[in-house]
Amino acid sequence: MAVTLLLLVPLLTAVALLALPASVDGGRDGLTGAGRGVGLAALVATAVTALLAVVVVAGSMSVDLPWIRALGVRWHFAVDGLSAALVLLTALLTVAVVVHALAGRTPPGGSRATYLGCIVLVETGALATFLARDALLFFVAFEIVLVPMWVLVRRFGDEHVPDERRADAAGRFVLFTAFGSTLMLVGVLVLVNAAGTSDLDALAARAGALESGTQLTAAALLLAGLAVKVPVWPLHTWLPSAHTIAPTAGSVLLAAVLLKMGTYGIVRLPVASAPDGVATLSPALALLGVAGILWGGLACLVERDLKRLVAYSSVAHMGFVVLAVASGSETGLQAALFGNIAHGIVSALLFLVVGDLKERWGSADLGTARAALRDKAPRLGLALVVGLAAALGLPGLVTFWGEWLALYAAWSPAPDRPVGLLRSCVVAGAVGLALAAAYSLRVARIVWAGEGGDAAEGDAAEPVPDSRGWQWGVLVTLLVATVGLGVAPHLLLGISAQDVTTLLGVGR
Amino acid sequence: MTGGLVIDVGALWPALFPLLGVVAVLVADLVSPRLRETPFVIAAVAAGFGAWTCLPGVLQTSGEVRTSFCLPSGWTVPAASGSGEAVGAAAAAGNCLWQADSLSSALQLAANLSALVVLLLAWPGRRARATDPGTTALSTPSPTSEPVQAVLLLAALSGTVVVAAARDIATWLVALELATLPVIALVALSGGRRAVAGAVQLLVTSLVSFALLALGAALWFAATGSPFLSGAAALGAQGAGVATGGVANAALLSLSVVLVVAGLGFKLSLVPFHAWTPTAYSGSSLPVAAFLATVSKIGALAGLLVFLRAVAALGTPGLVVVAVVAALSMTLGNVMALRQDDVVLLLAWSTVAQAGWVVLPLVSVSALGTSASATYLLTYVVATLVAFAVVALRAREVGVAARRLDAYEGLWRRTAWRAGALGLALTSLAGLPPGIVGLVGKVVALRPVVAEGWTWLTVVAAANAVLGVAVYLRWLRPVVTSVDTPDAGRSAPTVAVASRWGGPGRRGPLVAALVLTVAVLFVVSVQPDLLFGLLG
Amino acid sequence: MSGYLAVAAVLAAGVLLFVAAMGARRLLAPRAPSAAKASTYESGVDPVGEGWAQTKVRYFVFSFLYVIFAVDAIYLFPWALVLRSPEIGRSSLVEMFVFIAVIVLGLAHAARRGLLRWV
Amino acid sequence: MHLHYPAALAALLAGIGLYGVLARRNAVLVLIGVELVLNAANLLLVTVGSQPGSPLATGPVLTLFVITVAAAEVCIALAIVLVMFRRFGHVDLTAVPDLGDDHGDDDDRDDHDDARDGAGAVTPAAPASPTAATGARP
Amino acid sequence: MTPALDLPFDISVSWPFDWSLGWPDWLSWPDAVVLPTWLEVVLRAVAVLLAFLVLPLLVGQTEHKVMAHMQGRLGPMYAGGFHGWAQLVADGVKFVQKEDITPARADRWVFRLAPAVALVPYLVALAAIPLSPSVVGAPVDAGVVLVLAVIGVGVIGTLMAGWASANKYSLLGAMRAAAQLVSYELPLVLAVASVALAAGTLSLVGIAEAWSPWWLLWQLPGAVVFLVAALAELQRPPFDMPLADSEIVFGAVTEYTGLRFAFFLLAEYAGIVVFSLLFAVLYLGGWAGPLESWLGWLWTLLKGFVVAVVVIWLRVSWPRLREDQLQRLAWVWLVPIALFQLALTAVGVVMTS
Repeated sequence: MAVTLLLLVPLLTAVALLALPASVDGGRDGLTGAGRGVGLAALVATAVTALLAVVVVAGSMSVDLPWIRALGVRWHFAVDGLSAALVLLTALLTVAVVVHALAGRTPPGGSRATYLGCIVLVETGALATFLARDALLFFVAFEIVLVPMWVLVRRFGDEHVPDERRADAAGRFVLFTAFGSTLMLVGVLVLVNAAGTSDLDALAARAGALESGTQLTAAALLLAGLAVKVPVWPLHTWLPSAHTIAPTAGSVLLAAVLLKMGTYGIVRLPVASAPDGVATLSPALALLGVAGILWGGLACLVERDLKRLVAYSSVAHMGFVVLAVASGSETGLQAALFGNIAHGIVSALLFLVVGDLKERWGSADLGTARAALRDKAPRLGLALVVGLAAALGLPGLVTFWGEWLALYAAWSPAPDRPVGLLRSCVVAGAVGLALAAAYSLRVARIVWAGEGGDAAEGDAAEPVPDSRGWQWGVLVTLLVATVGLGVAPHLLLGISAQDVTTLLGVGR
Repeated sequence: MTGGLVIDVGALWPALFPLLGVVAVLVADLVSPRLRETPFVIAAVAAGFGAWTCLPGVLQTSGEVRTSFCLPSGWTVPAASGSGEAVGAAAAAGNCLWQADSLSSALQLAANLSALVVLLLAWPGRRARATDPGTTALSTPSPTSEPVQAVLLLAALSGTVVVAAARDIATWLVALELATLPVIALVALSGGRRAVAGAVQLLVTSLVSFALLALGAALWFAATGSPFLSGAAALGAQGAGVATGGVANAALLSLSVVLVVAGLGFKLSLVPFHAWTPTAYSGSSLPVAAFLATVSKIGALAGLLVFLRAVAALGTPGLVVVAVVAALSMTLGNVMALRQDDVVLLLAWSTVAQAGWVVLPLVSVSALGTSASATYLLTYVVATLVAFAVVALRAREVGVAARRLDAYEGLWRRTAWRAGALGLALTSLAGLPPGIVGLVGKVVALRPVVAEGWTWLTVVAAANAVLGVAVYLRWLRPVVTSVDTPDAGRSAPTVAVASRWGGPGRRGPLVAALVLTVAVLFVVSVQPDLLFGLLG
Repeated sequence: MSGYLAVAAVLAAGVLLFVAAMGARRLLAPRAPSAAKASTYESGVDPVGEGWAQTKVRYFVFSFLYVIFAVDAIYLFPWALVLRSPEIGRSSLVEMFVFIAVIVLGLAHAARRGLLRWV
Repeated sequence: MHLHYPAALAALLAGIGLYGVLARRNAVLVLIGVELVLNAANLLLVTVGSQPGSPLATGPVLTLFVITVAAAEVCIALAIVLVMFRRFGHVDLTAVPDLGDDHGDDDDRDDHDDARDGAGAVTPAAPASPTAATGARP
Repeated sequence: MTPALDLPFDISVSWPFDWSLGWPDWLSWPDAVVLPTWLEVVLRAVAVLLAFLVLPLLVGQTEHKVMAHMQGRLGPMYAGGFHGWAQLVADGVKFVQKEDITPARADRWVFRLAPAVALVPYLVALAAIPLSPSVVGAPVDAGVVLVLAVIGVGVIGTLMAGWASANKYSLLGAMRAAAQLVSYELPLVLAVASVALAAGTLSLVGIAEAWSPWWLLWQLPGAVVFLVAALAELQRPPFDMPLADSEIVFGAVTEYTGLRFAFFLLAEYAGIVVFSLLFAVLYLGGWAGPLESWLGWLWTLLKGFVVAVVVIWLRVSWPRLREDQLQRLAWVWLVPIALFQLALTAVGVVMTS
């Protein structure tokens, strides 16, 4: 029952928040009593959700009821090693996002209730996706996040850009991901049609029995569809604009949660249910992953907008995850899952910082000379530096393990993968790491150290208010997580080890 | 009456109630030709009872059939020149002119309920319209048009209901036209110059469509020698092949299929037979457009299913025609819908696109395909009705300006529930959560296509799913956009037009229609199994 | 011999009659055409305007009514052949009464709505 | 008589009818084309129905039905064509305004016309209004 | 053929002595002689044509004389000598000699063909009407349907004439004619359907054989409807609105001259013949009467002649109806009465069978 509650609490909260009439929700600033009530309700709901998530993960709970009998779809949600960390990440991160949102001002474009409602609805969709144990249910859950995310970008997006750009970014996000998920749906249907069931466990169990042609078709469709969400180069073009335009909460959710749905989906669906097809396609996957790493890194080197830069770095990081998946080994999958979490934490951290900066500066253009952050806002500066260090994969921080393991796994892949190609990819990936170091240092030099160019004058030289109160608390939590998991990765790796082994074992 | 027709009146009630409603309205009109609301009350009651009497048919388990007008076995028409075993198989249930299985009953139920909603949308006001220049205080009031509307609506409804259960070409053909012809008159009666333009387009379309259908039916009769649209008859045509002229018969049969698909393609507004749709929608009043978009489509699909199920017995591997038509409809409909700033036109082109989705599963001529097609149609119908109800409510406030997309600017802030209803409808049409039923509908529609391995079609469908999302998001965008000045949407200088275009109707029935349809949409979104259960 | 052959022959005879009569006229009748003779005859007044100006919608209404009712009447003739059948005679009677009742209802409806009132 | 001849005639009729439907712009002529196609169908039905072994007289009965529906259709069609003539002053199908795309011209949004029709629609048999009778031709 | 009305008591009208001895042998058609089909067909066509040319003249001459005497005058007295018997023949000769004019603005071919279209249907109808079971021009099974169908074609001739004349009056007359003909065709058809229902057959011979004197009462409403509708179909007074020469000159035939005009006149009188004979066959039992098998054809002709005289009589005694009265009469009275008759017949048939 806790699983159902885990989904129902945010869902009902979101519906209630969205249905609030405009007169009650207290407007954008939330200074009225009603506004505070709304905020409190959202906070309590997400906190309860997080608590439930912990309970569910700790108890490995599940729910399995008939839902659409005609399609054989069951209301089947469960948590296992693959999804546990993601569920926790989603639930906790949403709390952080809500706290952060409540501490700051609501972006223009709508009421606070709508804003929070959309955030909570995205959480619902993400949780449902990670928990779903039925392929079609997975697809349905996968789609839930689209509309609230669209609203977040379309309506609460960057107020400084013209309306058409917001529309373009939001539309591009929805259309790309809708296209991807429809392709995924077709792939799911191919699988379901061939295997005669839509239960993910059963699908994985019957994977060996599938013909190679079917496997290849299904894997191609699923990978193509999910690659949009990940995103894999060259399907990533929706990501930078969406991230740039979205409000801070939207960016964080996008990067830390939505992208994970893609990689999680790849592990859950094609890798588990059509392993031979994935094996056939793995060279392409690896190449695209590496292309993403390099492309993202190069783009970061020349990108002027800080938010876009972080977005491109996400593309690069996701490239490592894809490379890890392509390796096909147990280590690879572990690396992919770990990289997922790591990127979730780090990108959340970075987007929070960058979002705050952008809000304070009015724009996030690196070309504008500004006062050094380390002097004016040391807390934000610290968070930025740690985040950048994590982005370049510094040992001792959480990202290091994900990327290092990914390269390691690709160097010694599963026996049925092309070793030579993957090793070349590793070399290229290492170059990508170097690029990451270069762009991280570039940003740190310009923003943190204030060495962007000429000495800042006028408004730009004014100190920005530093992060305080709840917002700082959120940043600190993420910083702790970044360092903590970097020091003790086995906390996370241990959770998924068993299930990864099972998954690969079943698949063969 | 031994040896005569076996007529089970109980099975006929879904069609009889609308017909009785027609008679009742006409009688009421005879008594007093100046009624306004009474005809609609009668019609609503008739449609309501019609829906109620569909339930036994809906609730029967799959495989059961409620029959009526059964010929005694001695009267069975032998299939053309031979194949006695096929005739024997047909004799079991094949010689009933009315066969309502759960699929047919579900379509009948949907038709009755949709007509009820359309009636609510078209509900007249109590007073005579003030803007009517023809009636001054002194002149004798002319007979009202409400009885005519009610009669036409009910007549078209009964045609739709009958066609779903018709199993012989005569009933099938007559019922299809009964479902079509009154609608033309409805369109023509619902407005001025634009309505005439719409009616002319619709007229030409249905004329050609009927000609093709009649020719198709004649060819069916020529090929099979049987008036029954049953698999046995189709098999008879093929079975005769061994003896004489079988090849010719098979060719005739396929020609007949092509003609019928084309004829019904007109009614379903499939590309390339779609041209009438936007003009007719745009010209007619909102309720009539809603009727065209829902009940008419149910009738057309029911007719198509009756025919294709008969052909399915031949085990036709699949119909390339259907695939091509479906792909074209989806693509063109979505592309054109993307260009529209008028919501009625948007809905019209969306009909074209959705019609493509509806026939998409029919590429696999199987039970899976037919029920998938019906499922998709029903989800489309419910969502479309919700959209029309919201537009009607808006039209009541701002008049003809309600047809522009920007009339929905900030709807979320003003009336969250109504905006929520519209959002649910649009997302259902787009196939996005929270309109889960639309999403599930797409799953269901794609399933047979994938199962039969139509790769290119699935790709086209996937691309169109995206286009569709874009289409409906264009409408959803103003809905969620906040307008700082609450009255911005109402500034259109059309208040004078409002009473006429939006109709002087009352608010209550509109709200009732909206609540009814949204409730259905919500329930089937939460528990899609209810919808599938309908279809057996 | 089929009676329809005779019908065809009679038809041919009628056509022949017409042709023969026209032939006779051609032989016997004078021909002296003039513009005045060939102009439209309107009681000696020069013709003005077109005929359609006087056309009333009323006529169409009657043609609509006729088409509906005449086609309905077609169904009565097959009925005449089965009314005596012991199997469906009585039920056909009931059915036809319903049928006729509906027709009468339609007619009454038309009358009540003033379609049959000319002035 | 051999069944080929009526069948060939039916095909011919259908062809001519279809040609009429496709090539003619006059609404009445299109209507006639449709009637030709229907007659082809009728001919086919009667021909096939005249084969021995049809105890229900299916062919002729079907023909009756088709005739009936065609008559109903003609009624509606003529009424619409009549209204069309009153509204547009012609019966040219290609000149009917196409409202299918609101990016086209908006000249047809004639609200005055709609107003008058509110009364006119009630009694379809109302005599042609003065404007329709005199100002009909463009 | 058993009588349709099978009453519990037996009142069949029996003639005082048996006349049914039949023809004397020398008069009867030798069974053995079988003509070649083509010859038989030609003979039948010629016979029908002859009847068609003679009978309308008879009716026309009767009209001349009867009308004259009813109005207290003599009528034609000179042509041919005895009471002007050859008046119509003389008229025909005169018509042939008149100049035939096709108006300049007319639609030439339609204009020229219209008289034939108006006339020929009556010829075909006449062919299908039996004078006795054996004396019939074209013995077809569904004679009723055939006769009604071809009579319906006649209206096209009038419409063609009116339309092709390019004359306002002609067009108006044609419109009136068309509206009138279609309006009255319906009660006509319904009345005939009632008779067919009573007899249980669509064959004219069968209907006449099934006739019994009780039909005079049973089918009376239908008979009245038929007679009135037939008058209107013929556009005879009091239903001659389409021709009304005082209002619209001469309606559809205003522009016609000479022989073509004569054809229209001939069509009218042929129509009287056809409808009178049809009335006799449907409602008066046709050849039923003394010496039935011998003189049956004569009985039919006589009955028909009486009906024709009634038609003439009505012309003399009734004023012309107004157009709207005419339409109201059809739709408000005749159609409902015909439907009532239909119901009456159906009930009677089912009760007695």
